[in-house]
Amino acid sequence: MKIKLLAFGIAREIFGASSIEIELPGNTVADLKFSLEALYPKLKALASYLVAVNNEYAAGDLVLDIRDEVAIIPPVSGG
Amino acid sequence: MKIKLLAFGIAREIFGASSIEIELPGNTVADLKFSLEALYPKLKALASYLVAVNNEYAAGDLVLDIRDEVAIIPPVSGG
Amino acid sequence: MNQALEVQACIDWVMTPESGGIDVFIGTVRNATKGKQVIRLEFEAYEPMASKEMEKIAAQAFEKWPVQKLLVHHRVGVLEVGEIPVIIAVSCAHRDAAFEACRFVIDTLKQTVPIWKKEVFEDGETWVAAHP
Amino acid sequence: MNQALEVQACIDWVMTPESGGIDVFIGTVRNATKGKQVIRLEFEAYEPMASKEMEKIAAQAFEKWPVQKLLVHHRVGVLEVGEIPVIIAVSCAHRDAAFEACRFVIDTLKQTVPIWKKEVFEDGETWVAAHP
Repeated sequence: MKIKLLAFGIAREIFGASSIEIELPGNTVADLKFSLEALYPKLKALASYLVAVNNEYAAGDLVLDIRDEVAIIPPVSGG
Repeated sequence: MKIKLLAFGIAREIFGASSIEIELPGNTVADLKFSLEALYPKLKALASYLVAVNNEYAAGDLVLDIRDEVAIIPPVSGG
Repeated sequence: MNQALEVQACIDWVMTPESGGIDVFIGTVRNATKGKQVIRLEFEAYEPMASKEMEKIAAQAFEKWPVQKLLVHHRVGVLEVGEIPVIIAVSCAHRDAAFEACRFVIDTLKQTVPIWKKEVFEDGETWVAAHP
Repeated sequence: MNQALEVQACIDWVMTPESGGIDVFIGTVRNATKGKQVIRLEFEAYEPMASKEMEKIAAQAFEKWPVQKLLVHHRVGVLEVGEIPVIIAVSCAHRDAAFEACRFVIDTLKQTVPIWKKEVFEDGETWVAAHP
């Protein structure tokens, strides 16, 4: 499946864009992270990063739908 | 010795004045409290009260001087 | 101690380029105490000693935490519901120290500073904390 | 999230006749981090999710403490030294709850709300907390 991703902060800089499309072999959040890390190895150097689906933090086993709003959330640092 | 006292809050109301003079048989803060409580038994109904001498809280054994600024401090309730 | 307290001015005063966090405590006159309607509060202070005690508390806060600037103001006189009897503002490089120092100042002020508060009700008045 | 934060307006907004204590936390842009001079900060947010996360934190504070009103504002964009990226104001009947709820909100905001801060130095820039 093809998923559109929003990216912020250092993830946006790693991707070189605030939004990218990625083709996934599987359909879970864990599959997405696996594919992303293969394409963008710099993600693995981050302290951590999370995936948000429809404005909620998502666990690895969440199944993605093509209509979901998916975002990559590098370590937050507000305040 | 004769001591002039400043009084605040409920102590002022108990004395009926913001400043009174009192004749002491002794010369310590404890002597002052003993004499005051005899004259103004309502002081004993307070949760507590302290004596300040020259703007500092004073212990019972402090010896008073006629030139000291002495004040009766009922339970504080600022804030 | 007779002038209204301007919150913004207090914050401007404590802010420094080295500050990362400012904690501000604002005491306000509440319309009720223990379920009873309060009409107004009347504050009285032994002013020279109150100033001295507030300076001591500030000095202790500077000793205990890396405080940059600290302000504490307390009013006297008649205050209506919604008015501000006390304001404390503390600036620090980091927020934990600001929160802790600010709370220490108000907690200690309420224990040691010679200021007295009379609650005035429809049907009477009470010196707060006077009796057990 | 683009407008400057007016401290006085925030305090006026949380104050109620039932309030006895208001705690306000003001984050300010510090001129240095780990001894290195900071020129400015750049904040970026995933705005719809950030709003949602801030609402969740507020809801948790209302559950945990008897909060009367609570306000949390966070800015995005470029902020210079001395500007205010974040302000939290909490009103309660009693001060302990106000302090605790306010500290909970800023502590949790820093852990969960999707907002990112870039520190800009003379000789480079860093996304705060990005790397171990």
